[in-house]
Amino acid sequence: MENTELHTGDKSLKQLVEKSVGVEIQTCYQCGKCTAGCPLNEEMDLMPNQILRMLQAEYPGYENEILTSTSIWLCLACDTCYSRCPQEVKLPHIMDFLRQESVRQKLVNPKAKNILRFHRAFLDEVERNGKLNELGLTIDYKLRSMDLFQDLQNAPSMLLKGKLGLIPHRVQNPDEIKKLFKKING
Amino acid sequence: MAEPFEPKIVAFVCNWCTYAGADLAGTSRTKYETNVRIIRFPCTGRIDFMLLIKAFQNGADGIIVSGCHPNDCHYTSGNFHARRRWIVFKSMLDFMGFPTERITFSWVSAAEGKKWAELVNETTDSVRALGPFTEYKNLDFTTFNQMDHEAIAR
Amino acid sequence: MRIGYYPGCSLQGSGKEYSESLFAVAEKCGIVLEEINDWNCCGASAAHSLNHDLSVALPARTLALAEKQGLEQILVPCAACFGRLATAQQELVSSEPMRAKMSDYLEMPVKGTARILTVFEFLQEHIFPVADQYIVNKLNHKTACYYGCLLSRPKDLTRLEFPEDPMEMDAVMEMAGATPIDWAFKTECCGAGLSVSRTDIVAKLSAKIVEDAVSRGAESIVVACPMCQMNLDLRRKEINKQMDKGSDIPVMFITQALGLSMGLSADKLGLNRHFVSTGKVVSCVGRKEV
Amino acid sequence: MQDKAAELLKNGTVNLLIGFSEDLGKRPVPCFIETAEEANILVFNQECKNNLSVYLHKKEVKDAVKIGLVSNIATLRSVMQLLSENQLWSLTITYLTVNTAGELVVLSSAEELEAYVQANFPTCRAEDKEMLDKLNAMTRAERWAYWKDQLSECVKCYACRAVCPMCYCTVCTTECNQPQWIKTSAETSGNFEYHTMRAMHLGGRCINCGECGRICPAGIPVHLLTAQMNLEIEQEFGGKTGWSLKSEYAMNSFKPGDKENFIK
Amino acid sequence: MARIGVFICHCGENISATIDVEKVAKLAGKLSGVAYSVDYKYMCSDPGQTLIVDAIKEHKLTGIVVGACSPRMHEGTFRKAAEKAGINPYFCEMANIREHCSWVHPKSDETTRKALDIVRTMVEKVKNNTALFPIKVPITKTALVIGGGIAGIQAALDIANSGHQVIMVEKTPSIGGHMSQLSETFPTLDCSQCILTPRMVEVAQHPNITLHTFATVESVTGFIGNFEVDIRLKAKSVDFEKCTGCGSCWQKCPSKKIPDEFNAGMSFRTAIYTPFPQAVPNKPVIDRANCTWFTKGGKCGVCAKICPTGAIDYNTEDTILSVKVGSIVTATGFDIKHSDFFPEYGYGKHPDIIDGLQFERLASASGPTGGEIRRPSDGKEPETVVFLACAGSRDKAKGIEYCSKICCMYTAKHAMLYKHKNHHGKAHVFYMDIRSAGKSYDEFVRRAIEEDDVNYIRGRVSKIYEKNGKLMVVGVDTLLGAKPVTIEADMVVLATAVVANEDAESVAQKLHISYDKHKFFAEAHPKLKPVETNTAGITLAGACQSAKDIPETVAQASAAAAKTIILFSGSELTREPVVATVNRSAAPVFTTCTGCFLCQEVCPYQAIEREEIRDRAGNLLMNAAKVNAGLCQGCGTCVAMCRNKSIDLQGFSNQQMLSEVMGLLNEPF
Repeated sequence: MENTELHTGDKSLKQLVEKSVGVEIQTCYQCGKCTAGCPLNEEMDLMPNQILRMLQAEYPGYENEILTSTSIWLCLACDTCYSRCPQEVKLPHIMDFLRQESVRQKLVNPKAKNILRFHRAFLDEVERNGKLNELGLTIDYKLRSMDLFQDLQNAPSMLLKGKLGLIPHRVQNPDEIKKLFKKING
Repeated sequence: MAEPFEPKIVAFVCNWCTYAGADLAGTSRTKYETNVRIIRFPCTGRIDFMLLIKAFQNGADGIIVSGCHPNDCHYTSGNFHARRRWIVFKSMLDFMGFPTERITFSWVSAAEGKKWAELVNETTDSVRALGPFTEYKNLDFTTFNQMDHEAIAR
Repeated sequence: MRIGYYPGCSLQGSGKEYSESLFAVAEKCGIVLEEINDWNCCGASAAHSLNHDLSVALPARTLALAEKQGLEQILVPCAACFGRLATAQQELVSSEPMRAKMSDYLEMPVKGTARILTVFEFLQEHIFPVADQYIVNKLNHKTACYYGCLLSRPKDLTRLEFPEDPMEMDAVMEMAGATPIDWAFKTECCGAGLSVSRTDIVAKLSAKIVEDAVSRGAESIVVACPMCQMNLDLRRKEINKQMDKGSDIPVMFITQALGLSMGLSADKLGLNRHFVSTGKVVSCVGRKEV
Repeated sequence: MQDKAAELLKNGTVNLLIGFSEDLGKRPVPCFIETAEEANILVFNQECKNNLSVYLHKKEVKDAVKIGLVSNIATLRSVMQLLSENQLWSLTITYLTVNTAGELVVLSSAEELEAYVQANFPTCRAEDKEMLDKLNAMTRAERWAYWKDQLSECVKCYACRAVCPMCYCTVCTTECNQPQWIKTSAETSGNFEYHTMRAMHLGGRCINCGECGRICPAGIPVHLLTAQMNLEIEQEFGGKTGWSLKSEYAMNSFKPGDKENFIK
Repeated sequence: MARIGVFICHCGENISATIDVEKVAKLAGKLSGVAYSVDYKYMCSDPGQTLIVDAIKEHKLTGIVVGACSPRMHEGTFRKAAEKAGINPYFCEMANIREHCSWVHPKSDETTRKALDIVRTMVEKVKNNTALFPIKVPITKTALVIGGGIAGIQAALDIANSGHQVIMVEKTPSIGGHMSQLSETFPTLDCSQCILTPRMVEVAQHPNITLHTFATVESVTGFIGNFEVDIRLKAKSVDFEKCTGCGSCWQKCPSKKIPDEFNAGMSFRTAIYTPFPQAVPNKPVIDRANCTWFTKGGKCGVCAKICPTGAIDYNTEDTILSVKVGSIVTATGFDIKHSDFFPEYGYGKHPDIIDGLQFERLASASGPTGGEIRRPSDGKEPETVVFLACAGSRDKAKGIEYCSKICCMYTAKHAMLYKHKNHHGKAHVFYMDIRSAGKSYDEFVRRAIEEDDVNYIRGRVSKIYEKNGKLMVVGVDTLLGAKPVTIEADMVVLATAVVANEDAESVAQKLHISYDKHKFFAEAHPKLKPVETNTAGITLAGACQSAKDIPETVAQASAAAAKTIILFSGSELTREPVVATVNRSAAPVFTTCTGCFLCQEVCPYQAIEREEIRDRAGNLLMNAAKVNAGLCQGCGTCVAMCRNKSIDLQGFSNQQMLSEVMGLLNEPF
């Protein structure tokens, strides 16, 4: 991963974010507009502006707190915060980075595991076929998350409505995609 | 019985910032090297590069050029024009192989008496280390060969 | 001018009716869409959540293929796919190193210069000019045009004039004879990204949207994003639980609505694929002014 | 070209035409033509290197008012620079040149001139570039030695000044004697100050025609000094000499963000 | 042959303690051109000065060098002495051997040698000095005040009361500016119009003030003391001589649906109108863009029929009035950034989301609601009002990056006024920081919070939308751990940003004054010349320079007036003769200037002009640069620019500077 070589140990999380995402964390002046507009603010354990504030502070203790938060996983990258930010801080990109960082440091919050599982299942599906097959994905995900019945009841009706194909779509040469994944994941 | 080399340093300064800064150094009795001689200009924008050459030609070993910090110019933009002139002049001399480290450019405000003293000391030290500016003085002897030199010496 | 077409995965699955209706409308207006050969998944939120390079590489492959195919413009109807492709494109165009890196990953050159059309731009540029000669019905009813996030933001990608209060879909619906309402949740996020993994949250978010639309007298919600559609349609049971009194307001794709006004048949437009019946809207075809 | 020149002279568009004529096997030399009949002595070829614009400052030429100027691109470029410096205002000039395709081009207005020059803008001459790189690769001491050696040959004949279209000052600094800025005698130190002064005055104005270097009887590549200055200035502040009709002189403008890493 | 006198001062012990002053004086006496040299305990003392005066007379000295303190200290003193002795004061130079030598070096030969060097340098300079005479510029003792807001009014009155003539130009039909639109003013809550209107009347009636309303500045030429200004008097279509201001015309005018600028668009006015009841002058003009007579080609004409004095004249045209003035006070004021640029606040679509100026009108007794706070949409009394500070300010993404300075205060005032008028209402304020630095300003804000129970919420608002007749204000409380809060409001007031007038740029260009990237006019020096511009004779007053509140504006206006009065205090403007000059000589040379005018660009003061030199027959011989001594400030940047030394700087001439360098480095002994 491109981000890994950035980890020369002593760098603070803030510096890492700034280097790899190319945003100036210091430009945030804590008006809180991002939080105010965030569709998920009620669900989050750390508010977007708090995350920025903690990054600004550069206390090692905070960094753990950020990377173990559920907020970073709840962020939907809907860009509401960014499009309204008076200082044009690219929060969604920062969140992306924090997610990847949290995975890398194995700090993913248990409550967020399902979200991570879903993403993984999704990518595996893509890695397998180059395209996504919702049925495959749902089943795969269900197996990972071990809650087999939520949603599966939808599957039959979806099948009926022709929304789930049983025969998975594929790119002509799935190995090409596999190779791509291998290259990128090193 | 040669006494240690003491460089001659000429300072071209603007009236409003650096000259006043040097005054402040005086009123606050900040001690510094005696090697520097100040020439006062209304503004760094007035400082003609020819004067620097003339100074070297007449035996200066080092030169300080100093004025107001950017945006503080008494005439709003004189120092900006000066800065551009120095950029070009310096690279020009550089290209001709001139030892540009003998010229120190600086901003010293009317409040920076201390900075002025330090500037003078640093410059004096560095020029002292460089030794007398013989390269320039020797220019005119290029037509003679070493023997003639000795001849002249005798 | 040739128009490339990138369906994306969901338009082959849960969003089938979107592509069906899109093609139906295009065909009616005599427009040919050229699918990109051997396109692949854009990686969606999973990729950019877990691996930045991957989130660029996957769309980059599709873009490279499009270039190979000599397509100078590509229609990407799915909002999510559009977001990913456009973002990747931005990175490719703005950074030579990134282009080099990707060409190396993909083992084929990629410039990322093709123009990527949103479904709105497609409708405006290719359907609008010819539409009125095909529109036969008036969909006389109040409708709430729901844009969601990825088609409105960020402005520099979606190129909307008023990202906080877009009017592109409203214009289409007016053309189709419906009356778009002015409402507050046009561009709020429905949470589709978490549709499967955190259905609870998604229901809450979607509920707010449906509630506002209904409370302002909307009889249908029109969308241009398969995620939104699936959420508001498939998840309606959960959504209704979140509202004091549930609603059976149908959620249609903009292309389906347009198709109806062009007199195309309900099943050609895939209207039967919905979980919440679209009968209401179908029935208001040609109804008197509201 | 001969016909065109004759025509211009005949119909009175031009009173005096400055061009090149054959000089028995040697490089073509400048010539001044006042009647259509003489037009047949005109030549124009690769060997016509002289920058004839320098003559535009001469009184005799100024008196003729309506001038025809046979020009290579360098000449045109220097005219551009001169116009941007509010010179030549009393003249109406018709330019005769030959484009890369080998066709005769006649430019009769400043606007046409600007368009043509910008379309055919020359790059730094290869041989100069080569020489500059060589010098810049040297150590400072080596450069010092190089120029010391070169400038010691200068006899202050001021040919470089005479041939330069940009040196149009009625009184040059070298002639100012109150105070005497430049030593009149030709010692190397005086030569050094003269050439530094010259380069400083021409940097950002010189159009790199190389005439000064070509003309120097002592064979000193003085044109390299201005060429180098131009490169530096162009890199540092942008703007091209002889590119536009309005003044873009780098030395009388500034940006608040100009570099100052060299200032203490 | 120069006969220079050298006078070395001991300055008590200050110099003599470290410098062998006798030696310096002795050696200085040996320098070529030095006819007399002496040292003395206190040169600046009366006996010291007498010593100098006598020496000059006795030894027929042509110039003097005083080796003492910094010229910044006593140059003036000794120049006067020289003058007293009958030589031109500019033949006196100071050798700074105290600040630059005795005070900064230990007692040593080296220090003494340096002192001698300094003296010698100045001797060399003074040898090359020339007689200079202060520059006299005649002054037209009339001031032009551009803008009739409180800044212009204050400046005009101050200047006029000092006995000088003032011409005031105001672009709208009445003076008064933004202040006349305000309800009450912070921090005292006294009624804006009550304190302003008397001043407006005073302006109108002042014998020394000529008022031109409905007029703009067309062009400005000349320089300090001698400006020539063209003023465009816009066609009023009403003859003010005849008009009595009875008002029957605007009562009868049929086009009544024109948004009223004075009420910030919350009410309507007629096509023939006075902006507001207390307008000065209180006579109407016709707004031709909206008048049926002009739009529908000669239809209507009611006002002409109705006018008892026959003052209406549809055929009047713009006229240009040329005036000569000595100084110009720029008081063109500001504008506010209207709320329609804020997407997330509905692009200003909702009638009950208003800006600060609109609220002022709502709260004003002369406003559309007679001072009752009623919301525009349905005229109901709002029960909950939300005020948004920084609505556009400090928002580089959509608004402007700077702080508008006055919003914190007027928002507190608005909240207070609302509470005073609607006791049961609730007022909330969303803010980022409270900036209330000013005399009893913070107390004012505290009062709003403590006494009037205004709820201050620290955080920004992300979105405002309408839901069942309520405005949902979606914000956050960052002091509650970033808790999202949504307030159901009946009215929202945006403290929109203060911005420069849209015509600011063109005004600046007409006046040749510089402006910053936000189009606010630039002062000559941020600290020491906050009122002057870098064009001598033009001063700034009020918000045209940057966002300001009333006290600041008035203070600056008086300062600008003071600058003007100082300028007018003498019959001529006397300036130090340290100015640049372009050499001139007899025909056929005329000057060595080649007329390349590359110097023009570097002059910060537009002091370099183009002179056309012609022969008797009037044929243009050459163009040459010419320095306008009235504008030149003597920085000398042009001198260093000039390739062939055709421009020189008096007092710091090439000859002088070079002689200094030579003299400094060539030690005779």
